[in-house]
Amino acid sequence: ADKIKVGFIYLGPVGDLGWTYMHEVGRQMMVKELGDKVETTYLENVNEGPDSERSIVQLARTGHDLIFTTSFGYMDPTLKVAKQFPKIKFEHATGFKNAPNMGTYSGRFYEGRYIQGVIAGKMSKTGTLGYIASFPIPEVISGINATILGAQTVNPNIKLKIIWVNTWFDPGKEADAAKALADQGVDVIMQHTDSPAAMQVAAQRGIYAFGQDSDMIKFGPKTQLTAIINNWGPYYVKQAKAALAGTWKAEDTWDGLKEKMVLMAPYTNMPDDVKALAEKTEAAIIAGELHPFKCPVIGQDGKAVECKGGKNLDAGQILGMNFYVKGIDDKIPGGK
Amino acid sequence: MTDQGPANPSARAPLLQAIGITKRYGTFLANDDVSIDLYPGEIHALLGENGAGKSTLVKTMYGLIQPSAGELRWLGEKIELSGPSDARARGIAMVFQHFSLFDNLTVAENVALGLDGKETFAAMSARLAQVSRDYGLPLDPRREVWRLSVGERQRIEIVRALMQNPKLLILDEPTAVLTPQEADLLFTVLDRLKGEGRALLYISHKLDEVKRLCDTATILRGGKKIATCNPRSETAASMARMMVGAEIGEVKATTARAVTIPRLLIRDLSMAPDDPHGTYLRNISLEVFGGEILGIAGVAGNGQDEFFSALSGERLAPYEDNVIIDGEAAGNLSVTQRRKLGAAFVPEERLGHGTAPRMKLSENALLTGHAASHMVNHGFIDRPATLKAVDTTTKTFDVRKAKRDPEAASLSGGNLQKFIVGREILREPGVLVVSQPTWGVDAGAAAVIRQALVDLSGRGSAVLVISQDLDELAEISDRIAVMFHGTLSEPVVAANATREKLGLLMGGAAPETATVEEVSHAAGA
Amino acid sequence: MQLVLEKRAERSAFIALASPVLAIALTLVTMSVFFLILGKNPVTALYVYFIEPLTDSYTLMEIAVKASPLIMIAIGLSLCYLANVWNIGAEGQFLIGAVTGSYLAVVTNGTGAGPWVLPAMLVMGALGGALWAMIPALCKTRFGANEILVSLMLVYVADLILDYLVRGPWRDPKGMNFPTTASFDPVATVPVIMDGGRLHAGVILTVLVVIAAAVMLGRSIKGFEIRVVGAAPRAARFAGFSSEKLVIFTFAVSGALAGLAGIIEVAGPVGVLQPGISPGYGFTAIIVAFLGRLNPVGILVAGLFLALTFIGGEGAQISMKVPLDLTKVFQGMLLFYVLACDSLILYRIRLLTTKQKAA
Amino acid sequence: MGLVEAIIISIIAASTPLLLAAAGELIVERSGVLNLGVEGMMIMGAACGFAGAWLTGSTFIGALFGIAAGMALSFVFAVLTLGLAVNQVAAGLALTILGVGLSGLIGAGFVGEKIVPAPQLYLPVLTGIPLIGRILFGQDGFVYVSIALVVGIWWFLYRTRGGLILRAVGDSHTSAHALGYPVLKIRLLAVLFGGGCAGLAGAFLPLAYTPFFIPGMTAGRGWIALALVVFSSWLPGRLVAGAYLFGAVSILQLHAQAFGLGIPSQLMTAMPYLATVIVLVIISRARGAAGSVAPASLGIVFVPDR
Ligand SMILES: Nc1ncnc2c1ncn2[C@@H]1O[C@H](COP(=O)(O)OP(=O)(O)OP(=O)(O)O)[C@@H](O)[C@H]1O
Ligand SMILES: Nc1ncnc2c1ncn2[C@@H]1O[C@H](COP(=O)(O)OP(=O)(O)OP(=O)(O)O)[C@@H](O)[C@H]1O
Ligand SMILES: [Mg+2]
Ligand SMILES: [Mg+2]
Repeated sequence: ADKIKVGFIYLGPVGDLGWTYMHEVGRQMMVKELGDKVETTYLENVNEGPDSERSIVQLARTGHDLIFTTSFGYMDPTLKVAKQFPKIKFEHATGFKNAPNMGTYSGRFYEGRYIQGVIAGKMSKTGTLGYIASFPIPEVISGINATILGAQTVNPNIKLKIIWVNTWFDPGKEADAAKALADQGVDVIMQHTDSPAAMQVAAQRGIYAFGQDSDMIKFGPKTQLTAIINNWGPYYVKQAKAALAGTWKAEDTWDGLKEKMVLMAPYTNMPDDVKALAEKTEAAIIAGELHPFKCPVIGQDGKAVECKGGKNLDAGQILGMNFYVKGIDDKIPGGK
Repeated sequence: MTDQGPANPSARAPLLQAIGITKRYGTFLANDDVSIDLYPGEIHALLGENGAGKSTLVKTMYGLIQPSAGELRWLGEKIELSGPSDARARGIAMVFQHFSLFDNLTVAENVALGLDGKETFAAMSARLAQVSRDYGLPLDPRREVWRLSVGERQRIEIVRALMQNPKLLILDEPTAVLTPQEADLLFTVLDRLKGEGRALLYISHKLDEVKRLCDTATILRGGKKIATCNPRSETAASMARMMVGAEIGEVKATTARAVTIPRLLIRDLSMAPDDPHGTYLRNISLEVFGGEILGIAGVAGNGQDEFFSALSGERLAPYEDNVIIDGEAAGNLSVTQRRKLGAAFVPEERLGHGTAPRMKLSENALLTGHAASHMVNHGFIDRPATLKAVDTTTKTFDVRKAKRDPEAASLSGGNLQKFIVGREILREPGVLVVSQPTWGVDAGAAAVIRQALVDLSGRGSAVLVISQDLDELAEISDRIAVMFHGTLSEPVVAANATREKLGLLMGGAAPETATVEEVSHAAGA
Repeated sequence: MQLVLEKRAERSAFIALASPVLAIALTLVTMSVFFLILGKNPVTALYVYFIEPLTDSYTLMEIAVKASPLIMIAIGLSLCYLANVWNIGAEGQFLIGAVTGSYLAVVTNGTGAGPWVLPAMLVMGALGGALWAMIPALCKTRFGANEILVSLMLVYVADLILDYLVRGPWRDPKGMNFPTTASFDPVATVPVIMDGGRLHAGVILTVLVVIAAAVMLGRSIKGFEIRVVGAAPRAARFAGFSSEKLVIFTFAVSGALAGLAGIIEVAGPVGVLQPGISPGYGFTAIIVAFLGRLNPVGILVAGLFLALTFIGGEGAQISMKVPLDLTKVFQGMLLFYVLACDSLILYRIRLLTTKQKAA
Repeated sequence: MGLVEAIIISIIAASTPLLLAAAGELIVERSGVLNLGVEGMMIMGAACGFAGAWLTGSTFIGALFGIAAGMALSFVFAVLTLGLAVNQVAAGLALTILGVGLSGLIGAGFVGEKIVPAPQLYLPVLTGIPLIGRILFGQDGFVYVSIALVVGIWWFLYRTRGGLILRAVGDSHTSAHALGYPVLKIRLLAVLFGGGCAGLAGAFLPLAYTPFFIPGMTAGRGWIALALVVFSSWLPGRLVAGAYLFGAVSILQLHAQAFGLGIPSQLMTAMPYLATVIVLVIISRARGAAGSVAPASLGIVFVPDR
């Protein structure tokens, strides 16, 4: 084909500054790179319940050749629609079900978390890090674990205070959580929620923070140490090109720093030795020399977790992670 | 009472003249070319049936509504009132038919709201104390209105009007809620105001009161002015004729009024009110016989409402034998069950209690008819049956309305009352409890209703009439008891019950000892 | 100049019919103005919003699927509102119904249970919704607590209960620990009744509910009771109707219908219990109830119409690239116009100039 | 800065938007009008407030924009409910939908932009006082405005004739009308005032709390404000207590988590809502004997006779 239509289903508004926003940035990159060859459409604020299936069908029925559904909750509907429209190509982000015409893609964000852990462990004077967590799903839990594992490499006694805010997005509440952490003596804040609110609180308090989803340096020029950037653009370009060339295949893509689906924002506001250490860690991960979940991974009970991946935990263990590692003095909400 | 005869109007200049006042609501003329002159030092009565346009006319004079045509002249000069405060600024004060008070505010705050706020609150409070002392209308300025009796509330309205030092005072049915003694007290005040050279405009349905008090009377019928006359040279009957436009029949006692067995029994009923402003009922016992009408007199707010709802079953009595209907212990039965026993009830409030105002008459027939008639089959409504009930009531009780099945609110007060009373009487109840059957109803309609009650009792039913209108009770009751502060006096045979005697009982005093002043004070407390 | 309302002696039957037409016309005009400002052709835009979805069977079915829960919830709410009971927590009742109904689907998952599961789920869903609605109802009747606020607060609580369950105890063991139950078995799924779309048996239930409500309100003594209690509470008490019992009754019915809608939605179009199963149905249904003037047939029409605007709004996002927020603005506006025009049923409007005012 | 002091400062900040919006709604409801559209007016205040501050670079002008936006939206509500006697519950809900949609449209262009947050007061000596210094003398303007607003409202309601008239209108619109008070005009002013307060409350979020704009950033605070008005039984003093209590519960639950108390986070998040329900029940019950304290005309449409 010399021209394709590409559709996107977004969970939030395009202006959420977080998850959806970064997919939107990726879409725009695709438009820029491929110009006339693609026509793109998005549906925003699509609820993960009953509406998503229809929205996907609507895109399928209006001549879209390639459809990206960008939230975990769209998994089953995407699968269902993919079966109905075997000629159309579907890509579902962060899920685990696939079909001949439905691939999945996600980022190995825990790699970035690990680096953040290393940096935080170095930068924290109080030895206590703060973590603003959204919902206790595996991705968030693996992020927490990667963080503390990274931090433990530079400070074995590092402590982590976790606050679950039960929202991806409520700037006020995120800010409140950041304040609570800061008030309790945390001097580096990391977050797995979407808004830059925590960054701004950290800036006011003169402590450090990491950006989430995108580079948030604008909101904390003296505060941001680095940020994990969800860099979907290259992937979107690649898949669209494949669709144009007729070479598209349903695959399960789980890319990290190496493939640049996860990017680290510039390392800022830290001494050179820390910066060097961070860069070294990043390079090691990219080179495959270092894996954040290298066996043995010790659970909270002090016993090593079964090592299904040989040297590391395997993909299933990471994608379905449901335990804290040793060093975290807390319980997973709702966990047993 | 003053001995001074009616002033000669032509000798002095009128204070306020209404000339050709017309007020149109849609296509309906509430006032139709009405003219009236009010003179200083004179009490002018405004008479007419319900809906004749009395309140409409005085609201126009108070600037509350704007006339569609016609003009007002103040001391001969044309004026346009932009609103009540404009009227107040000129010296016009008004006591409303339906209280214009604020229940959750204090007496002083209520009074302040009726003034124009040119003085400080403290100065106003001081003057309030002064005025109420001067005119013998005691009030506690710090109490909230909801704690007060109806009489006291009326007092606030009057004191508030007096504090404006008005040149013209308009009173819209001020005595409807007062005991005879309280009313006498008010008349003294009014005479004094007249003596001070103020003009008074006085609306009342009680013609003997008007004859006693007023110098001039203007009579409205259907929005039009019928006549201006001197009430002292008219009889109550002649004025009533002018108001209604026809002779009013005397209520005829039915011959077969054989008093039989007690059909409604109340035994030692004591009950707490369900709202904090209510009255406790204390040890009420009463027998109402088949074939008799028993009247319950008393000033509003002495427990009549609570008594009515205990009888109707809107509130359940503490014990099942507190209320016995035709031999069945009904104290714990619901309204519907009591209706099924053959009881019927007519509450005081026509709109919102006796009927749902925005519903059709047929639906309002169903309101009480669903219990014990054939309007409901297996939970479903029989529409034709409800319509038939409306038609029968309309015919039997001469209910006048624009179409077959209009909304209740569109009927005039008197016609709606005829409908409600008729709705219940046509069910031929063995026991009928009716509260204020002719409250604010014009003479013609009142006569129809009273006759129907007498006829019902003549057919052997027990009828309990709760009323504030002593004349009404005297006219139709066989026995009368008085309700005061939640207790009920021993019934006396109507023929032996003088106004004086009942009045004292209504004030809560033993008839031999109390003086009029003490009684009216007690009634307000 | 001043706007003055005059009460009509009787409600105007003509305006009752004309008002929705007028309201929709005004909305269309306003929308056109918006589109002109945005530089889009208003005719095309209105076509995309209101006509296009009606031209094909898939979108027609989707309109029914989308409207179905809205209508079912709104019917229940209309009973409340007619009785002057202000349940605005249908969203929470919807969620709890989904939760209690899903319980059976979760415990029978993969056990090969028989076809009794779905009917039992529907019953459990309705019961769950009704019980959840009992909280504000009892708080009101027992303590006099304002039901608007209690029912609203419970929406957040219901949301968190659902959240807790699907992230904890009910999480699909094979689901990589994602916050969702296992996909429901076929015996726990509302069947689709037409090929090529999602039109499911729940839609039939909704139609039955509409018919039942219309019969009840129009013909039965219970419906009369509801209307009297709402229109004239004292008269209702005098008629022997207990407003307290009616608070319980209307909350129970509306909670049950919301709960039923919830479990149908989960067992039907969604197929699993997970967070985010409701795109605000409970709140949108309030609007449907008012748009439909608290009348069952009106609600049916209003629900379908609102569903049309949702689906048309999606169409507009796809083919005209207008933002979703615009659809919300239109919905808010539509409701305003309908409410405003409806006030003409009871009132006549006159404009007074300053001069007339004085006269 | 000690932990207690820090927590108090966070609580004050978290409570301020609630207090601002609720104070306005208190006046609205005192006049007898129930405007459920607070959330919609707040989010409009947030969008327009941010737009104003971003365009002019001034927090103050931003706040004015927010106030104006809230008022504009409340004016629409007033036209419907006062001018056309429309059901207030329905109109309020519609207002919220409209506000959310409009704010999304208006705010779309400002997402990702950044402004300088509202400055905090700094008085050389006073702010430095240990413990109370920052709490009393180190807040941003919104906090002081919110306190002044409630004090002003108290003074207005109970010490001025205007306040007396407002209470009277809410108590009985028929009586107020009979005495010649322009009921609808007074209510219009009250509704506009409430709209302005809600707009200001909304503007507080992007101007002071989290200095950027995102659609939907009010995240349900308007509904909480409504609950607070009832919670306070329409008394300004209790409103302050209620707002701070609510702020305290939501902040303290975060601290409890950070201390690792191990309570389910869903339960923690549900706490403020459950607390509101419980308090509502308690006050309604206590009030039972003394009669309702709600303005007697609340939510009832009024159409004056002329
Ligand atoms: N706002 C209104 N709209 C329509 N009709 C009205 C309005 N106000 C009064 N009316 C009608 O005008 C007529 C005159 O009413 P008004 O209150 O003046 O009577 P009234 O003589 O004071 O009667 P009552 O003795 O019952 O107090 C009545 O038929 C009434 O229904
Ligand atoms: N000028 C005024 N006009 C009308 N009402 C007023 C005026 N000033 C105050 N009020 C109202 O009167 C009430 C009491 O006011 P204020 O506190 O001044 O009275 P007070 O007699 O001095 O009482 P206290 O002794 O308790 O202070 C309040 O409800 C207030 O709203
Ligand atoms: Mg009158
Ligand atoms: Mg004082």
